[in-house]
Amino acid sequence: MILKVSGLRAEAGGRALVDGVSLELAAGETLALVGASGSGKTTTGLALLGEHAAGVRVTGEVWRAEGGVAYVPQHPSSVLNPVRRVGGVLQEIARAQDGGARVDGGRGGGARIGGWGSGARIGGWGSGGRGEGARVEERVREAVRRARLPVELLRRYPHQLSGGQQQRVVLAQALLLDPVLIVADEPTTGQDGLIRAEVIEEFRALRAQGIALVLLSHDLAMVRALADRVAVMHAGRVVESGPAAAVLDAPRHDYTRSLLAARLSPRTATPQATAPKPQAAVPQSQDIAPKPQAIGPRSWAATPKPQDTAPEPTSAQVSAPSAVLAVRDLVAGHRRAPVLKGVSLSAAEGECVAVLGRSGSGKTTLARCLAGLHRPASGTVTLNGRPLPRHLPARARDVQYVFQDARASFDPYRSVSAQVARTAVRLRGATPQEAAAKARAMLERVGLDEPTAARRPAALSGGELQRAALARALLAEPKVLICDEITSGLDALVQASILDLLDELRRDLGLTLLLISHDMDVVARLADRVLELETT
Amino acid sequence: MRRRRGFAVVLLAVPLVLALAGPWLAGTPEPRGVSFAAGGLLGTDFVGRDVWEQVLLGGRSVVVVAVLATLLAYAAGVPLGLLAGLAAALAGRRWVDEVLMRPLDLLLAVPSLLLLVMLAALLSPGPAALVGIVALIGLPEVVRICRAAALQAAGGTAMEALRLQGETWWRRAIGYAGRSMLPTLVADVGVRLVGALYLVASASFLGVGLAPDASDWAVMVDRNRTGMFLQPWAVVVPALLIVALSVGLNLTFDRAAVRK
Amino acid sequence: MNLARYAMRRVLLGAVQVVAVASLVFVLTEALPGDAAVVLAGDIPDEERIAQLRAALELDRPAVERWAGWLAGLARGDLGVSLVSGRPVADVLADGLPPTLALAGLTLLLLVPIAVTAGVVAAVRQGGPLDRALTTVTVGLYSIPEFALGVVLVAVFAVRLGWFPPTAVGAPPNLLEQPALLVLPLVVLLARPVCSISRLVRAGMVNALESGYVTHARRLGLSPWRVRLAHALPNALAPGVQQLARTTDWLLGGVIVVESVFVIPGLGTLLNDSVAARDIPVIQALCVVFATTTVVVNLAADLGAYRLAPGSAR
Amino acid sequence: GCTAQPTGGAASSQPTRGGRLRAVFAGGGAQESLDPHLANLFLEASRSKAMFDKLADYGTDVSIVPRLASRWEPDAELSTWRITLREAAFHDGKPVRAADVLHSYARIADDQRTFRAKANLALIDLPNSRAVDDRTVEFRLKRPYAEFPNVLAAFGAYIVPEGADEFSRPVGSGPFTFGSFQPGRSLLLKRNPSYWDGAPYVDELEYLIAGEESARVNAVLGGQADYAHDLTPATARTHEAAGRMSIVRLTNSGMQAFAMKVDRPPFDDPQLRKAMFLLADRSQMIDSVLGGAGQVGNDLFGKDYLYYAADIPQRTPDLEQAKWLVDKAGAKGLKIQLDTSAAASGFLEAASVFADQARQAGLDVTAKVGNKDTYWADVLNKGTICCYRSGAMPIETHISQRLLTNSTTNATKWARPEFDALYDQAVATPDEAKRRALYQDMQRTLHGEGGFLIWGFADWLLGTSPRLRGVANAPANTLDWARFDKVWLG
Ligand SMILES: Nc1ncnc2c1ncn2[C@@H]1O[C@H](COP(=O)(O)OP(=O)(O)OP(=O)(O)O)[C@@H](O)[C@H]1O
Ligand SMILES: Nc1ncnc2c1ncn2[C@@H]1O[C@H](COP(=O)(O)OP(=O)(O)OP(=O)(O)O)[C@@H](O)[C@H]1O
Ligand SMILES: [Mg+2]
Ligand SMILES: [Mg+2]
Repeated sequence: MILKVSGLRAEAGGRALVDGVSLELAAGETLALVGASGSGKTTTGLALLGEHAAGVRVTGEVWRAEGGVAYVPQHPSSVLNPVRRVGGVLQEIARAQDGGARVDGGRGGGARIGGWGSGARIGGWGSGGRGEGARVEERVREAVRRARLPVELLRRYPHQLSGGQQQRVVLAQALLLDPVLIVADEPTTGQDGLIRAEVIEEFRALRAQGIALVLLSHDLAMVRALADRVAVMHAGRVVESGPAAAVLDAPRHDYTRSLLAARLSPRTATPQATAPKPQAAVPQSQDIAPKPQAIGPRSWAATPKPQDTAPEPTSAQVSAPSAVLAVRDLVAGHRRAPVLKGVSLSAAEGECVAVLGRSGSGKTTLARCLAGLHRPASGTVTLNGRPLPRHLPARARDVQYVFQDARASFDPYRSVSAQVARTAVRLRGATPQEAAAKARAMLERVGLDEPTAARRPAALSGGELQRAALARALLAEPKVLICDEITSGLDALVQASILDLLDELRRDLGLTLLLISHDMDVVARLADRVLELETT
Repeated sequence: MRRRRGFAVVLLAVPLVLALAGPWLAGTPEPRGVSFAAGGLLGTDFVGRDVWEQVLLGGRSVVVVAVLATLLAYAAGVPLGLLAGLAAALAGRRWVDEVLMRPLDLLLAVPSLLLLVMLAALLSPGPAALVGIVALIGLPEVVRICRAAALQAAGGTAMEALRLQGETWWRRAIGYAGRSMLPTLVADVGVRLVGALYLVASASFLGVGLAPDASDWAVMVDRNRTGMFLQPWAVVVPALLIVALSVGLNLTFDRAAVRK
Repeated sequence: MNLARYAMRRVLLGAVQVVAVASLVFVLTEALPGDAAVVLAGDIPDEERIAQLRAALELDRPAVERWAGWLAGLARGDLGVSLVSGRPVADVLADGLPPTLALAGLTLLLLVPIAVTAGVVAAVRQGGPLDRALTTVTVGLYSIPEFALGVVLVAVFAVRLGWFPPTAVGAPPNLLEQPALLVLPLVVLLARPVCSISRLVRAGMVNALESGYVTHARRLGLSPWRVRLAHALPNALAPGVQQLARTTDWLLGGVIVVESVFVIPGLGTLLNDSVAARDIPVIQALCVVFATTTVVVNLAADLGAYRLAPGSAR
Repeated sequence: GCTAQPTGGAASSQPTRGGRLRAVFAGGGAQESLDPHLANLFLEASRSKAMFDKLADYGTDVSIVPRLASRWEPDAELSTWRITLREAAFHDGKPVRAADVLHSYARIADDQRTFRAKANLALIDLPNSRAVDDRTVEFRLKRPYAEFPNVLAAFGAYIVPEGADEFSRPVGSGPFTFGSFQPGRSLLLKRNPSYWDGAPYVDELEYLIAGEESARVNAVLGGQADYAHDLTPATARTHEAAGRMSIVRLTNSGMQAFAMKVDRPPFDDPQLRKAMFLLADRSQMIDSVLGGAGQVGNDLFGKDYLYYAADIPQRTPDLEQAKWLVDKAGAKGLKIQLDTSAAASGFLEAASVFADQARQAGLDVTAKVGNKDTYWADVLNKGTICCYRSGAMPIETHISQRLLTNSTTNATKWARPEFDALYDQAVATPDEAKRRALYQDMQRTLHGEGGFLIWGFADWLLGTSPRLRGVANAPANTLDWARFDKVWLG
């Protein structure tokens, strides 16, 4: 037994976030915690580490076996030290492990009560044998390889990495720890299909080594591929748990059923969407697709294969009849590397163009260029034939960008609803009262109730913040909305409703959408056309 | 915890109460005696006045002038530092940073002694001038510290999100960057206040601001130093009051920072 | 942004700044009441005598002309001669520089570890008795004026106990030859900056220790002190580095009180004397030295600030 | 009398030879120079006297005592003075000759230069003065002048070897010879074994510099120095009883005054000046400003000096009369700015205490702190009343430099033809008793309606280590003050 939890309860401000959760996990076992956004997965996951967010009180019993616990948090950017090169930190961890191993004389001894203790190890970090340097080097290389992180990124600071790359750094950190238990909170949301599949393979390998895994995820395909057992959470309680196959294929609880049933159907109205696409253009869809035999009748098998419905990708140029947004020969990069080498695209009013590409291929960079946050080296961006204003507030009235990292995009000191409302005040000239009302309504539409939104960002779940960020952008009533992985943290039900909302806005208000996503289902559901960026 | 709060509160309350109520408590001035002699509650000072009476009279100007000067330095320095820091973090605006900081560098590079002598010669003495001078000398440092703190806050995604909301500069700077560097400022202000206090004292020696025999704790400490071993109270009491004031302030600020 | 290019530009700008400061100081000194002649005349300010002194010192030439002459000299590396003593300014500076450098260097050497340690320890024990004791002691020391601290320390440790020499009167020009001389001045010099820097470090540390990356670093099996020093501290340093730069600036140019209490004839005393004597060439040369250090120190601090906030260097 | 009383118990011990005497003074820095004619600071005056000699010097009562000049004789009209030099030699072995004297005076009086003693020597008609022989100089004066010996003793009128114009390694005739010099730090001198006035007791004399008073005191307390010049009364009182340092009080060293300008309102009104004289509580000033270290003044310069008008009764404070006079002068509530600065110790305190006293008499006096470096030039012509002080000098010199219509430093703007005439008469009077009477007349006038409110005479305070003996009690600037050839280390 690696982990035993009973009667776990977390409360904040008299409200239970998690209640009565009991879990058990044996070595080499994988437990998936699924459930709606805001259902308490992250809170539970932290509790397994003996941690909790500020203002949250946790009671109950958690017993953990001796040995390291690795944690892959939901928001990698918030746990990466901004002033440390990622490689340096990895080396440091490896060195601490090395020293720790010598001090401990090996790990995995007798079990002890973990309780809430932090279980901090005294790792020597000064001394080291002759071989230590090489050994550390070797371990870091190994972890980085397993996390699919290119070695040349190790010299960078976190802010110089793409969202997916940051996530892989955090993953590499976890792999270095040589743990007995890994708690992974949405470990692949930022990854393209290929890497995601590889990471899933790595997790399988870990499992084979006897490492227990707690997987908190919305990604049912991954759950299906990895989990031995599944626990379904709803409103802070485990409503159903059992062997993966049983729960996923024969859910007993209503909520589980609806969660599994909610899946995305492609739009039918858009003619472009029907065009067949070449297989090679979206290879990732192939890879993420779970093995046919694992797919239950009522779930993904019924979903049309993405490649059947995905719109036509064009890697260099997409043109539309009456382009609202037109990008021509956009070249952009960072100091260290060129990223975009001549990207052109156009989108008509009410059209949705999906931007695809491997993690690190420059999707976010492109989006930031359009939003005016990144200055391109060359190329033009026009809206209705006119170049976009350089002045950011003027531009922001027309083009809004929903950040990939929702948590980082909020001011931690003010309430979420207040921050959301400011968009209407600043960009639409609303009075504070009007803005507050508008914000309330919009937050309602994305599924956030008033008390939740009235809290500070730290007290919202990842998915909740993603929705708040979307609401904030929508209040600007922009002509063009750029969505950077806005559904990665959402469960299928909420995801569907969000996509419906976007679809509605697009149809009714002629909102032009630029959709960045790794999720082919989302692309298939919403996009008229696809732009694929090549990895640089 | 209550006992601890008591400590900080007492430290702060004694000088503040003396400063505010002192002038009412001080009676009519006694005739002067021999300088640095015993007699009265705390003996006499460098010009033979009663030290206790001077202590009672001397808090108000300390509190008023030093606090005003520090506030003024912050009122001017924080926006400038924020402006520079936020601009420095923005690729297109770095010139704003340069335009603000390089002239301030000049001000920093001019020895403050020269500045003081100079201003003493040019300005008519008076508390207002003094507040201005002390603020001016503290300004570049405040700006630099704010700039460094703002730079850290300004690089983040949250700042970009605010810009995309069309948020005003003030809201971004004060509301967000300012808020996130508040602990830094709070740590700095408590210390800077003391610096201002003694600058006031040395300025008075050069003929700026307060009269050299003004009833002011800092001036008292400065002027009575020659008799430090002869009549220690004339130095020790006002110095202790200043120490209590600043330690009390800093401890209180620390506690406030914890509560947030 | 390319930091090397930025630094290059700042260095060039710095040269301009130095000349600007020297010119500004020239104007300031000109605007000061009285000139070297008046000061030299002292308590017999006979007008005729002052006029003669002025002529002898060439102070009767127009200010612009003297300024231009000085600039031309500077370009050739010639700092001129002191109005009062007639010695070459370079010699005068060369006398004052070593004690100042010795004091400043040693102070900084001790200051950084002490202040950072105090700040880190206070932050780690935030709200505890140790934190409060550290705050009380450092702020308390800070609130005692330098001269009072200096005089009391000398009275106790030098005069009464005889552990250290009370002053550096008659000491060799190289103070490092007699380290005992430097103990008390160093203590006094440290008293103030330790407080201001450690308070800033503490504030930064308190913030950093609460941040996600520190929490995460703890999860990664790093030792607690490693987490504090290698992960939290770098994020806590930025304002402290600025304050350190100011302190360096102050140490290199403004420690007049300590210099006079301990009779260390450094640049601060020199500045004080030459301002009092309106010895413009010396003041100018000193300001060139001070401005250069300020520019260099500020540049270093700014590069530090970028390094400590890499996210902003986009 | 020309020999001062050695102080305290020191008198009893027998002088011993040897050792290095370290004397610490304020001043120095960039300003210091070894040129004796440039001497300005106390430090420089003392150093000059250690290495050089004047023809004459001030005795303890500021009468003139012969030094290099062994004799002086005027002719009948007092316009030609014949000086006989004593047998003395410069450090390089060359004798002191008449040519050296003429060179030194010519150098001081050079129109292109601005040496301090130049004004004193202005009276000498140098081109017509001559060396009678090697040891006799004949000075021709521009007009008859009975007080010519005062000139010989003037501050800075040192005799340097003929041709000397550069003083990086000074050669003089004084008791000490040059050793080494570090500007701003120290000057080391060596005993001159063949000094004409008897070789010094100490082998070496080192001048050290510490601007801060506490540093000078600490240097003595910590055994780093033996003689600290210029202490404050408070320090003196602190250490007097402790035994680690002896305090030497050079009584009657410094005149402390307020200078009222009599040529402009409000002090052109003699009644108001009188009121000021009466409202001043001098003993309170002595207590509060000087910490008791001084004696009250009677608005006359040179207490106990030669020709001092000691029989004029001492003024005592009379607030009622002062108020009445203020009213009468129509000055009740008058705003008066009292100029002061840190130019001399005690000024800020004096201004503060006096302003208080004046307020009690109904005058609204406020102290205005000026720039200390340019204070003397600032107050010479501007303002109405300022703090003033003076070191020791003959009463005649005080009058000629400060109280004549054409005086260069006339801080009270006292300009009266009849007073000038009295002075001219006095200095042309060979008979000393008559001269004394004339000086008395002048002083009576000044006491009655002059511009100087001379409230006290401060002690000059020295700190010496217990092993230093033989320090004389002589007012600052006189011969025996800061004189190190007659002291010894016990
Ligand atoms: N500030 C920076 N400095 C240097 N390189 C950077 C910087 N920011 C991003 N990059 C690099 O630019 C490339 C493109 O990054 P971008 O964030 O646009 O990728 P992305 O397509 O959005 O990836 P993901 O799907 O992982 O979010 C990546 O390889 C990344 O490492
Ligand atoms: N510190 C807090 N104070 C109050 N409420 C909180 C706090 N932290 C989280 N919550 C609330 O608790 C609930 C559970 O949050 P949690 O982060 O565990 O959700 P989650 O299941 O991980 O959701 P997601 O999939 O969106 O990340 C959410 O409704 C959230 O708003
Ligand atoms: Mg979560
Ligand atoms: Mg991205």
